[in-house]
Amino acid sequence: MLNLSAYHQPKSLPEALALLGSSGRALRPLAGGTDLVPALTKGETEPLGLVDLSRIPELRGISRVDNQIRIGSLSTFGEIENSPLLLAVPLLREAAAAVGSPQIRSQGTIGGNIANASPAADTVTALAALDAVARLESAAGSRSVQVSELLCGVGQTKLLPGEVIKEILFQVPPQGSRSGFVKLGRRKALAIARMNLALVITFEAGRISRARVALGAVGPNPSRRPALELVLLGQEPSRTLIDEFAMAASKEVGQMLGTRPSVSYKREAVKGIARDLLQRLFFGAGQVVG
Amino acid sequence: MEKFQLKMKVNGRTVTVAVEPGLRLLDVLRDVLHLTGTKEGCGEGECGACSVILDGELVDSCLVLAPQAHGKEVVTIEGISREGELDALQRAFLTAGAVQCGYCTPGMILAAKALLSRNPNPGRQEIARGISGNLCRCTGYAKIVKAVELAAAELQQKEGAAGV
Amino acid sequence: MSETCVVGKSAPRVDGPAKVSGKSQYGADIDIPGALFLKVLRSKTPHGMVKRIDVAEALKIPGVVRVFTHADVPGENSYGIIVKDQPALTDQVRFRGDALALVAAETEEAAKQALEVIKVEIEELPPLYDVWSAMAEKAQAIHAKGNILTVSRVKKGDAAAALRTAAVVVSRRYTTQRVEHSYIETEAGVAYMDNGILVIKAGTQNPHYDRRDVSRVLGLPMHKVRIIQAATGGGFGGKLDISVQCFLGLAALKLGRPVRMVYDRRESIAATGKRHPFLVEYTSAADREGKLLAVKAKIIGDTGAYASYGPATLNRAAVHATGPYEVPNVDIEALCVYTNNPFSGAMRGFGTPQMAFAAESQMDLLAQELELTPLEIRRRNVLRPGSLTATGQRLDHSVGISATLEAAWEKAGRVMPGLGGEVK
Amino acid sequence: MKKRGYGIGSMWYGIGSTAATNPSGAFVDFLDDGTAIVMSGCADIGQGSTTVLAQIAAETLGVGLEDVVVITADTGMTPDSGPSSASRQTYISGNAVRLAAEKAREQVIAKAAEMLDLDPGEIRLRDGQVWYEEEPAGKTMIEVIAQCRGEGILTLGHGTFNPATTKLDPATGQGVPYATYAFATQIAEVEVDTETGIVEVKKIVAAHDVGAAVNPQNVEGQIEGGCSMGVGYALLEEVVVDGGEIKNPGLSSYLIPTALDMPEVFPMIVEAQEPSGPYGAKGVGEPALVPTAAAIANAVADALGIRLYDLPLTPERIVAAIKAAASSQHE
Repeated sequence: MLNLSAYHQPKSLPEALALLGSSGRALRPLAGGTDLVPALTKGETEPLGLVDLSRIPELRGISRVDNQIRIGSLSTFGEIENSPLLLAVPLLREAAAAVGSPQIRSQGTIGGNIANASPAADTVTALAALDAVARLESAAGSRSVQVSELLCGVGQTKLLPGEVIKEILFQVPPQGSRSGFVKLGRRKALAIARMNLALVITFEAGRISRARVALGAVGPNPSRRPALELVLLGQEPSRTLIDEFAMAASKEVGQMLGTRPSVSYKREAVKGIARDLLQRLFFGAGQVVG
Repeated sequence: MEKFQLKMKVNGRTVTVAVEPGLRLLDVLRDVLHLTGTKEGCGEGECGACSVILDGELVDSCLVLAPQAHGKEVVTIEGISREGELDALQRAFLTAGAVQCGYCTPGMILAAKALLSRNPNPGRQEIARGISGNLCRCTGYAKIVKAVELAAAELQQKEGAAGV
Repeated sequence: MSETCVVGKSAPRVDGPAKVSGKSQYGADIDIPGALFLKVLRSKTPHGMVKRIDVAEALKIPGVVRVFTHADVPGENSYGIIVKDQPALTDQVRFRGDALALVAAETEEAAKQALEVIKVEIEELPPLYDVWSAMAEKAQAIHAKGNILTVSRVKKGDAAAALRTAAVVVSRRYTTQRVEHSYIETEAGVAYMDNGILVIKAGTQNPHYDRRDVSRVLGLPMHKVRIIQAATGGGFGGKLDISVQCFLGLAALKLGRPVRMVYDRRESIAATGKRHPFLVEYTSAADREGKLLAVKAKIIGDTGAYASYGPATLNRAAVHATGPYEVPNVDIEALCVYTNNPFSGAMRGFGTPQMAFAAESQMDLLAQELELTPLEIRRRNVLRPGSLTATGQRLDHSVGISATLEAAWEKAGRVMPGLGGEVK
Repeated sequence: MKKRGYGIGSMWYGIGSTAATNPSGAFVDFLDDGTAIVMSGCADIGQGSTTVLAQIAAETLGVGLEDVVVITADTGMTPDSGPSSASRQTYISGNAVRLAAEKAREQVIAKAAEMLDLDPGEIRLRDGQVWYEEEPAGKTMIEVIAQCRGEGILTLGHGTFNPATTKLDPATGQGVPYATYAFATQIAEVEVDTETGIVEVKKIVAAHDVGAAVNPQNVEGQIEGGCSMGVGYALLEEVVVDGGEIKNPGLSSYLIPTALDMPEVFPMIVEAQEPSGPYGAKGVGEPALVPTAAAIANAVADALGIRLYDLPLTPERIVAAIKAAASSQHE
């Protein structure tokens, strides 16, 4: 059993913010709990007080107004995976679907995924490619920060004491866009990403007019890779382009990982996942040789 | 610290218990309510042996703190059969030979139940995905997938008969 | 009436209904009112002599009833199915995971807290982590009789001569990894005294062996120990050894109160046996027609800190080293070696999956050299009625290897369209 | 690039402990109403031995499966049946149960022969009836057992079985380590991504000579389960030990296959009857796993034209092997 110093279950956001704001860092927000609960059980995190955010309606729900999508931070991966409002952003649905297991997807939340700041967070890679913004709330007020700006290291965020992620906002990619997400795991479920890749490509007159490329698990946090976006910009989809992109991704991963032991493998492996995803986005399927 | 007044519905019955808030739902089910059909295999959400259905969603009860279940409805393996009659999934697991050591079985059946409630006619790949959070070391999953197919077919047939 | 009525039918499992309804009682499910919780303090040091265990602070924790150490073991403080080399509670640590102290407490929390405050003084010895340093001449002996526990040999014909004259000789080195059984149920059980009889209910693969070693360690006559197998959530060899049984028995016997314990996953992995990692140097020889002439292999298995089923594993590996083939000249040597690693024991296959990896790779390599297909080289060598095995046993009946080869090939041809009639 | 390959793994496996006595005992109590209780020390850990022993007892006694209850693995009540290991319980404890049931049956047959004035050698028990020359002989088993009870005879039987083995010569290993062997061949189809190094096992055909299959569905279940453990052994699983310490002591770090990682497995039962086995049976528990990793390793070598000599075949090792082969070609 976990030894908790306090447990609160506020019914509204102001109530939660008041609790968190007055506690210093003694209270910690609890979202789905899929990471926090086992960490507490295993004694990896010091006993603390929890503010359970699950009863706060302001933190829930997925909506779309014009081209802007809003995802409440307590939305589960399962809700994201299955939301018809998110059909326009396959990369995010695919990223949510790639998380853990059905159990984790029905309990774990996108806000938790961000705040946990894992280098391998699947939805965060997709959010980076979407240039998503997180709206943060505290007793002192609210502010908006790019999701990728909010993260500053393994397990580290720029969230201030008493601040919670209220919602995530992003623009639906322009007409003519295709997007997708691919994950390299050690197995096909219940796996942490060893690498993940999210792409949004917009076509105009057969050429790529806009590209967003984000990589996860090759640095402290998932991030957009402008150098790889440049490889795609202005090009027509082709097998040659896939090869060029794969080589560029390999170089990028090599630079990002430097002398880390995983570099020799990941530099090669990124080519495979890049090919899989681009073939799917360009031509709709993979191919088998041999 | 103060105990948490936990009120929830378990297998259709309302229960109210004062618990330490640091208790997991799994501990409440097993140690307080003596519903030991829900198993612990890893304590970190990696094996699914503790799976229960919480407000219609499949969850690992080792990852849920007791207060998180407050006001919600929990279904465990003990709540699957009605008046001693085995449920279609339970019967299908027996017919298909989907049970060996049986330790993953309660969680598997609940995973399958959650899947069928959402998708009454799943394909093999969808079934495999639906039970992918539940580890089984004995069966290689083949007969479990088969059992879910059998149960789905039976439920579909009943549905059809009832519909006409 | 030669037709069978019940045998040969896919009867549903007799234990199925209880299992699908969650009613089967595994070790952790047994309700035993008033039971004390047991927890084990395990060594973080790999090798050394225990000088002192101070339990005074632990006993001050409310709810802690008793802390046992090696000094409290009433019988012979050693168990093991083949070699009695493993203490229930030890005064000499041989791996990171050895049991140093056993806490009995009114609550699991109190028992866990007690583990934090038990002070153990250990005089460290240099640890040996690989089989080579363990086998070195001047290596510190982990057990009294030295670090090479057993050597199994299978010799037939004249392998050296055959290797000199064979048309094709293939020699390779293989390694295999340490593997965890990963049964979904961790070790768990309860114990209580019933009218002078110690009753232990726990998951196990071998209750009658458990009785022998519990009786030995506790100094009880065998008829005063009753082991009842609780529903067991998988074993795969990992529940052949003693795990919770001696702890449960010791506490129930000494305290006269019912007790229970459950390993969490971390303890289950850290404290129980693994599949042996193998190192195999394997040489095979064949004539121009692809008939095997000789197999020579040296096998080294790391059994870690304790023998467990190590000698049986290496012995079986030696006996099965040729694979299911007729080989006239055989020279196999298999060594079972102690190290300060977590111990290895029985796991599904007892050394034969390791050897199958090596032997079957060798068959394909020979086929490649001889420009035969993998199917063909196997066809030419499989054991048949009348064949002699490596140990000189004549097989007279029920030799189905050829039938499985042909059946699998035929089926593969149908379900694997890409196979195209030939494995390259 | 994704490359496909196919590999064969064959195996043999001696049933029972190696060159060691490993006996099993059983008791059978044939009850007044024609039902029976079997007592066996055999621990069912999920492999289904209790069901198999019940089938063997029912077959031998000529009653239905529902008429048999098997009490297992309680040292206060059941005889020693040895460990549930070495794929031995169907063969060895199955034989012990068969022999015990035959003893109990003999008494019923002897009494029936006496009551009906027939040759006991020609009498069979089946479906609760006494049979003679393929016809019901006019007495039920219950009537015969009642007659036994009336005369103070309990219809009990005990059986023990120890496989016929010898010790092995310590210098040469020559001898008879096992009374019988199971055999198997598995064929694996894999697809290897040459860049990610990921091996996907697409299909496994698994043909197993188990002797007579007492319960075919159980045998298939063992084969399918063995294949999944074999997939894990070949590709995923490794207890990482550094400085004597296990670095991955949890199911989040020690990974076994999930339902999505399993290929389609085609189990095939080959029944080379074993004369010394209960109704011709041998065993299957361990053989199910033994050749899987070997077949997968051979399939990976077939796909890549490069062979790996170290298990598990991790993506890192595969990528490294491909790179090494490429650079040695360039030299």
